[in-house]
Amino acid sequence: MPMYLNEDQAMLRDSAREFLKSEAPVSHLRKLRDDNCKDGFRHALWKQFGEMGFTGILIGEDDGGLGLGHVEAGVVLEEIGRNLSPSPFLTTAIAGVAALNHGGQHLKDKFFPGILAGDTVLALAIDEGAKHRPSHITTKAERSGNGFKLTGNKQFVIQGASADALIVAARTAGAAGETDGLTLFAVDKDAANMSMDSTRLVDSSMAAHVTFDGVEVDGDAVIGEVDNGWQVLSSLLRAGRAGSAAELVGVGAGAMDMTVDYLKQRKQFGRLIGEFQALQHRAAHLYSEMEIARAAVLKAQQLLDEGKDSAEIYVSVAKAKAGRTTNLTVREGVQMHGGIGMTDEYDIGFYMKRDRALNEFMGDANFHAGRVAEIFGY
Amino acid sequence: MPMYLNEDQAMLRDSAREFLKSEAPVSHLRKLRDDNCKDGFRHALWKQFGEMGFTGILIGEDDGGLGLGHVEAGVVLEEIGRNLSPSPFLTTAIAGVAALNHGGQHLKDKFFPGILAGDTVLALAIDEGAKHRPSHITTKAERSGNGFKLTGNKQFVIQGASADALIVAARTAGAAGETDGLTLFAVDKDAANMSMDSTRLVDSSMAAHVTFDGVEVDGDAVIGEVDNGWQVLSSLLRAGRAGSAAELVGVGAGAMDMTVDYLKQRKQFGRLIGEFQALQHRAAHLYSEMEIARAAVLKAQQLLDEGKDSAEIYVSVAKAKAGRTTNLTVREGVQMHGGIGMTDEYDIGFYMKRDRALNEFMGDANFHAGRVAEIFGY
Amino acid sequence: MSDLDQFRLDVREWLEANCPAEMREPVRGEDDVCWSGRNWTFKNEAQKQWLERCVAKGYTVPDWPTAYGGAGLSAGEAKILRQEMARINARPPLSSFGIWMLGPALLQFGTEEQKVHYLGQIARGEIRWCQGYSEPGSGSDLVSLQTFGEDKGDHWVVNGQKIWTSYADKCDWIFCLVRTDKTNKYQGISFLLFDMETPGVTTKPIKLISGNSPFCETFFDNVVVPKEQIVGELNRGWDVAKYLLGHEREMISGGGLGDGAPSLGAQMLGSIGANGLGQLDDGLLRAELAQFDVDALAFKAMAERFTDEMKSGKGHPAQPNMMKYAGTELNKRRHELVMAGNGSDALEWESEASKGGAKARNWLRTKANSIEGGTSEVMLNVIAKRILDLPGA
Amino acid sequence: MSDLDQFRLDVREWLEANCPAEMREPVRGEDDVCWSGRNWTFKNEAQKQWLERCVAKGYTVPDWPTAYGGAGLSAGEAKILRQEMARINARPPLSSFGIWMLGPALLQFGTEEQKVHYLGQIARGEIRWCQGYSEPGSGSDLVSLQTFGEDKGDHWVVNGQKIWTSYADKCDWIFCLVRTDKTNKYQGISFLLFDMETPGVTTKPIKLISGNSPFCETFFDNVVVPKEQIVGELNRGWDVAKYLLGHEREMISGGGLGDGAPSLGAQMLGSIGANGLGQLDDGLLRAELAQFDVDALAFKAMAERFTDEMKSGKGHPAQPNMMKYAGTELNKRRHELVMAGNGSDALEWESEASKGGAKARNWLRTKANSIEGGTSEVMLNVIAKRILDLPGA
Repeated sequence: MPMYLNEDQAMLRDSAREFLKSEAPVSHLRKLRDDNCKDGFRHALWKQFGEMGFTGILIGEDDGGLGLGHVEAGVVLEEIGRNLSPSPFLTTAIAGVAALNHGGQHLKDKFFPGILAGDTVLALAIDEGAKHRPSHITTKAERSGNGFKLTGNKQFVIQGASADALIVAARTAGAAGETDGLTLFAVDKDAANMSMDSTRLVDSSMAAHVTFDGVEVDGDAVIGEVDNGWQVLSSLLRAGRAGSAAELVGVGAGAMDMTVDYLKQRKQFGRLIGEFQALQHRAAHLYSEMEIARAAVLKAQQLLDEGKDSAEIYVSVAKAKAGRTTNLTVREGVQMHGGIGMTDEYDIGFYMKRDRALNEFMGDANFHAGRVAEIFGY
Repeated sequence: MPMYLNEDQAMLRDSAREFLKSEAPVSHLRKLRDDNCKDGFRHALWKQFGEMGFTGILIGEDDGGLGLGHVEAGVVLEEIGRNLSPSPFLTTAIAGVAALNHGGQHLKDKFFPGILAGDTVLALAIDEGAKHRPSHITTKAERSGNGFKLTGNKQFVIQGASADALIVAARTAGAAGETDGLTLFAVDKDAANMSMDSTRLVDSSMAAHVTFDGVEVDGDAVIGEVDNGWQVLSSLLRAGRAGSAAELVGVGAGAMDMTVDYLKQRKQFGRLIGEFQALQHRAAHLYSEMEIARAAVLKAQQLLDEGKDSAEIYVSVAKAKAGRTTNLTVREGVQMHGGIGMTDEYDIGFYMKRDRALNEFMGDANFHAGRVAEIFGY
Repeated sequence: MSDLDQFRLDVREWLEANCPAEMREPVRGEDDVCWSGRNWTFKNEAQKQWLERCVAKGYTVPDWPTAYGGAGLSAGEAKILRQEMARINARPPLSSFGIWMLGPALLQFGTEEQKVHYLGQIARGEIRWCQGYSEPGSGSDLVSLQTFGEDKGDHWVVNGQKIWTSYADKCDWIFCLVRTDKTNKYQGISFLLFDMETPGVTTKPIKLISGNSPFCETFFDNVVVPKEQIVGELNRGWDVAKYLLGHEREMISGGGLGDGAPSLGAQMLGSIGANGLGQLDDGLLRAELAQFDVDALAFKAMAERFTDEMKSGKGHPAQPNMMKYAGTELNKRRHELVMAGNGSDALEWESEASKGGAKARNWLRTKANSIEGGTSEVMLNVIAKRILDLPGA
Repeated sequence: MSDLDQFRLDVREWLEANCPAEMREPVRGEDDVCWSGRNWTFKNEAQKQWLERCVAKGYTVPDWPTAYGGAGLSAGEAKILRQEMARINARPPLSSFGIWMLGPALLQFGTEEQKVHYLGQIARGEIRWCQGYSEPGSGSDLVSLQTFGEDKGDHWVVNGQKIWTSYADKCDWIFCLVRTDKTNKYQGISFLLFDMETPGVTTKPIKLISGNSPFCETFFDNVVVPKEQIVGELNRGWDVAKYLLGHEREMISGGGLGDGAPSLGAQMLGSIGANGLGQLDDGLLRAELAQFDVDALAFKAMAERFTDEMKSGKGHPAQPNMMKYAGTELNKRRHELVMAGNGSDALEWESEASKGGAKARNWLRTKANSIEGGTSEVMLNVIAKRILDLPGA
């Protein structure tokens, strides 16, 4: 596969770019925040995602989807990042679907039509501490009748309070730190004994702390095999990490475009500030890093789509590189904007906030660089 | 103690600066290298160090020395760094004397007169692997008659082949990794069953691999107490690390001065390259880092002289900060010089080489930053 | 026993007797700072008591002359006072732009009458000052400012707009750069003082990315300023401004010193946990924290050196620019690490657990450190020009 | 099976049959590189055989037309050949400034006669080329060069001096920028080719900080160059030079890819050892290595993307400058880490154990990467101007 978008992918990019720029630019996010929107996204926009076909990218053609891959998912996510468009796309249509693709047909039949229509929203209940440590899951799922009873706490469950179902990682065997003994469940929002405490995050998204206090689910809720959930979770994480890396590249690209534009407009000392060589060199360095990050992300997506083992390491490379690069870009963006960049009125701060949350999502740059070292055996 | 040199210290700096600039500037090192000098330093210069009184800085007044402290040692070492003057000063008069100050009067009487006169040279046999790991010593010292028998290998023994005696850390009890059970010895150069393989290093200094194949020493050779050598070794290391940090600051200062001068002379595109803002900002950043490194080094020295516990952590802060800063400075120095900086004919490369060796000496910046984390308990 | 040793004992005793227990807690946020002034409400009795006792002793401005409300301490004594206050974690009794900025400028450029009047008010915490420097078109290029004071004989009539005026909506008086000669860029600016309640002065808070509004836009519409309210000579306000900026930079640089805890890394053990070797269970974050702790401790040594050198007249006069650059960049890095170390907990923006998003808001606030009071880029320009003497800088 | 799949099988089979075992070892140093040329001595029979077989097949320059000694491969085929050679670690049969730099320039600007003549020689490894660009006063500011060719009707007489001429003392011919019009800075330079054995050409090796001398000073004293040995038009050599610099930058950027081993960190387990958790027993170095491995793998993906985009005409024409910048800075970092990871062993300069100081000398050599072929600063200038379109850049 050549390392650039083919014609179909380029068309998809163009249509996603046009759609999001028109329907969900940064002003959309700003309004949603100022309205104190309790979902953190607009259901109407999600419906439009369905109409555009985006929600079916990872759903197989047999199930009514487009049967496309992670490259295509990334194409849409980069545009989402560029516009900071809030939606359940990454959690539902990418990570959630990647998990459900391991599930039985009954689960696909239950969720895919709603996702394709832009109705259904899924949330991911994976994290239990302040930092992402997916193998350290302690939430228990004990056998109970025909099903299981879940007990434990989750946090950083993005859009949890707005979701129709949660994908929950729980331990049916083993101990924290082990990858064996995990099982993934699709838990309906109205399950008894499940409570949520929803709170706004720095990037204006909503995230929930979820308490499972003996939540009963039946056997049909299991995604994949009991005790073998690490495989399902790994698919979910690979998709979510590659996807969030792509979104990060979009966030960085959007911030860089704003900043480079500003350098061409703002005057100080009688000159455009973009004429100052120190700023030119820093902007050129950012360009270089962003190009490399984009290449790393595309490589990870291609390897995922090709089903290569090396996808594992490249997904971490992509998340680490995109995370570090976009973080640098938004910091430089605010600094180069000077005082105006510090004001809420101006958009660059939204990019900084989104970067922070996306960097944390599914493991930050340090987590993934550490993973690269582990995979390489040092 | 205020954080600047007092009048006496400033006078010492001025005289060290004048002396070294005149007697041992970079051309002195270059000639020594081109002559393929087998010592890596000139004995005649060492003699002059004695005449200047430098060699007695850490030797008590009762023993004929100046009874000064680490601040004064650092004053001389910064000038040594600035001129890249090769000498046994750091190993002999600073680290070696710091160890011998723990020894009995017989050891002081044996070595101090020669050191004061600029005759005696000591070398440190501390490292056993490619990286500095002082607690991992495995060289054995077994009881044998009235004394001990030493067996093991050392490397990176600077000026080992030119030394009158080696200060050797060996294990009389315990296992690698433990700080208890070490003992320090002063071993004469002509001890039987000791062999040396001397080799030139990148910075034109000479270092030896030393093999102890059952080297017999008598009880008088023990510095301090048997099994309690960690205390002696710690003094030696604190002195050597603070001293090498001071020398690093001098290396960085010398490299920066050369570079800033070059920025004011070299023309490209019809302008002095020092007019280019990107280079200005990088030079200003270097200045800032160098100032901070110098402050950290002075703080460490003052705390050592005051006998404060916090000296331990500040010595590591100083070595880490000076190491990282001077490394950045020499890299920027070569880059800003462009092609001419790559030529052997020009001096800036000597600074880069010296930085490399000094950074490695007694623990590099990573080692010492890691030590800071350990001392803080994380 | 030397005089200084005796002084240390006296200070220690005085502090023990006079510094209330509540004032020996670290400053945890904006809320704990005592700014005082006409409209001030003390947070508690201890805050009031501590200020009053220090005012009586001259300890709000210990190295100012006693005639102006200070304690007249020597550099050595002042350092001992700082050390002893730090030893018991005593909070500053009074935080004030008057102390950090206007005061030093008045000491240098003010008339004797101005010193007695204004410095006394500052020392006693009676007047809270704000600073009118930046304008919308004049950020880093401060000297291009447009606010104009028309000469009306015994007063000026000032019209124009300032921006980034810290707490202008809460302050009593402003020290303000005003153009008084349109024909001369540098030598056409005067340094004026006036009451924020003067008719024609209005303020509008600016909402920042942190969600807070520590700065305002400030508008002047025919504001009358009597001629005696000028500091320094007519049209030579830029000299005063530059001098004052040095002190502002010195003050802002202190941010890099953090909250007084010696190790940021050790603070993360709680949120991150330790691995089997007792090290922070995130090897790469641990490495970043260790590098940070090295840099922070080194900067702390530099701050001590800087103070000692400045107080004894040894420092390079442009050194505050270096301190401002290094200190603010360090502080930004500190808060990036605080965010990383606290993971998704620190992303919360409104929850009770996060104290209303305190970590995230503080983190965002620090991004202004390297902009306000002269950007990092301007600091580097100044170092290149004034310290390194690079051409054309 | 697609044509490309078939091609892959054919290539694989051919390589299996034709690439000698000795040529399937990684290139460990300068010594293993085959430069060929008039004065070349093959290191061993395998090196000679491998070159001859590739020449016969057109595989020294696989994507050049067969008429000029290439194999005429499409972009897709050429990529497959590269992949298959990488799969078996096959060494490049021929390394050559002719292939990387002069060749592409001739393909673009040469006459048909020049192409057949010079490209054929390059493809067959008959002539080893060096490059005469920089002069003592013209480093980054290349266009200020002074070497002058005086017009003598059917030839020029060239006088002047070049510097940083790679292996000039070992090369057969030079492609050289010569001023042919002193009145026009940019449009007064011509791109000339001439034999290094022409009377008046002398070279003097420059000793570098690594102790090696890969570069020379080259002097021209009344060197006669026939008029037909110009590439492109008279006085328009700068166009050729710029085009060629793009290819040079592309080539140098490849250094960042290292020796083909996927992880630098894993290579350090031997020298550093592991702790109780199986991690490198130097947590901070491990962190630096992990960050490096991330950056190196990301750059590897970028290099693949760059090649694919360039071959299909999609890349930004100034992209080679970005690659050169990023690749050389990465390579410098790699060698800093190699030095750190090997501690005092790597400091040795002459010992047998250190292979004559190979690590230290390689490390020092890399410092030139970000200077030769356009400094990192020039690369950043070009990106700012041509890609970001920043003003006045």
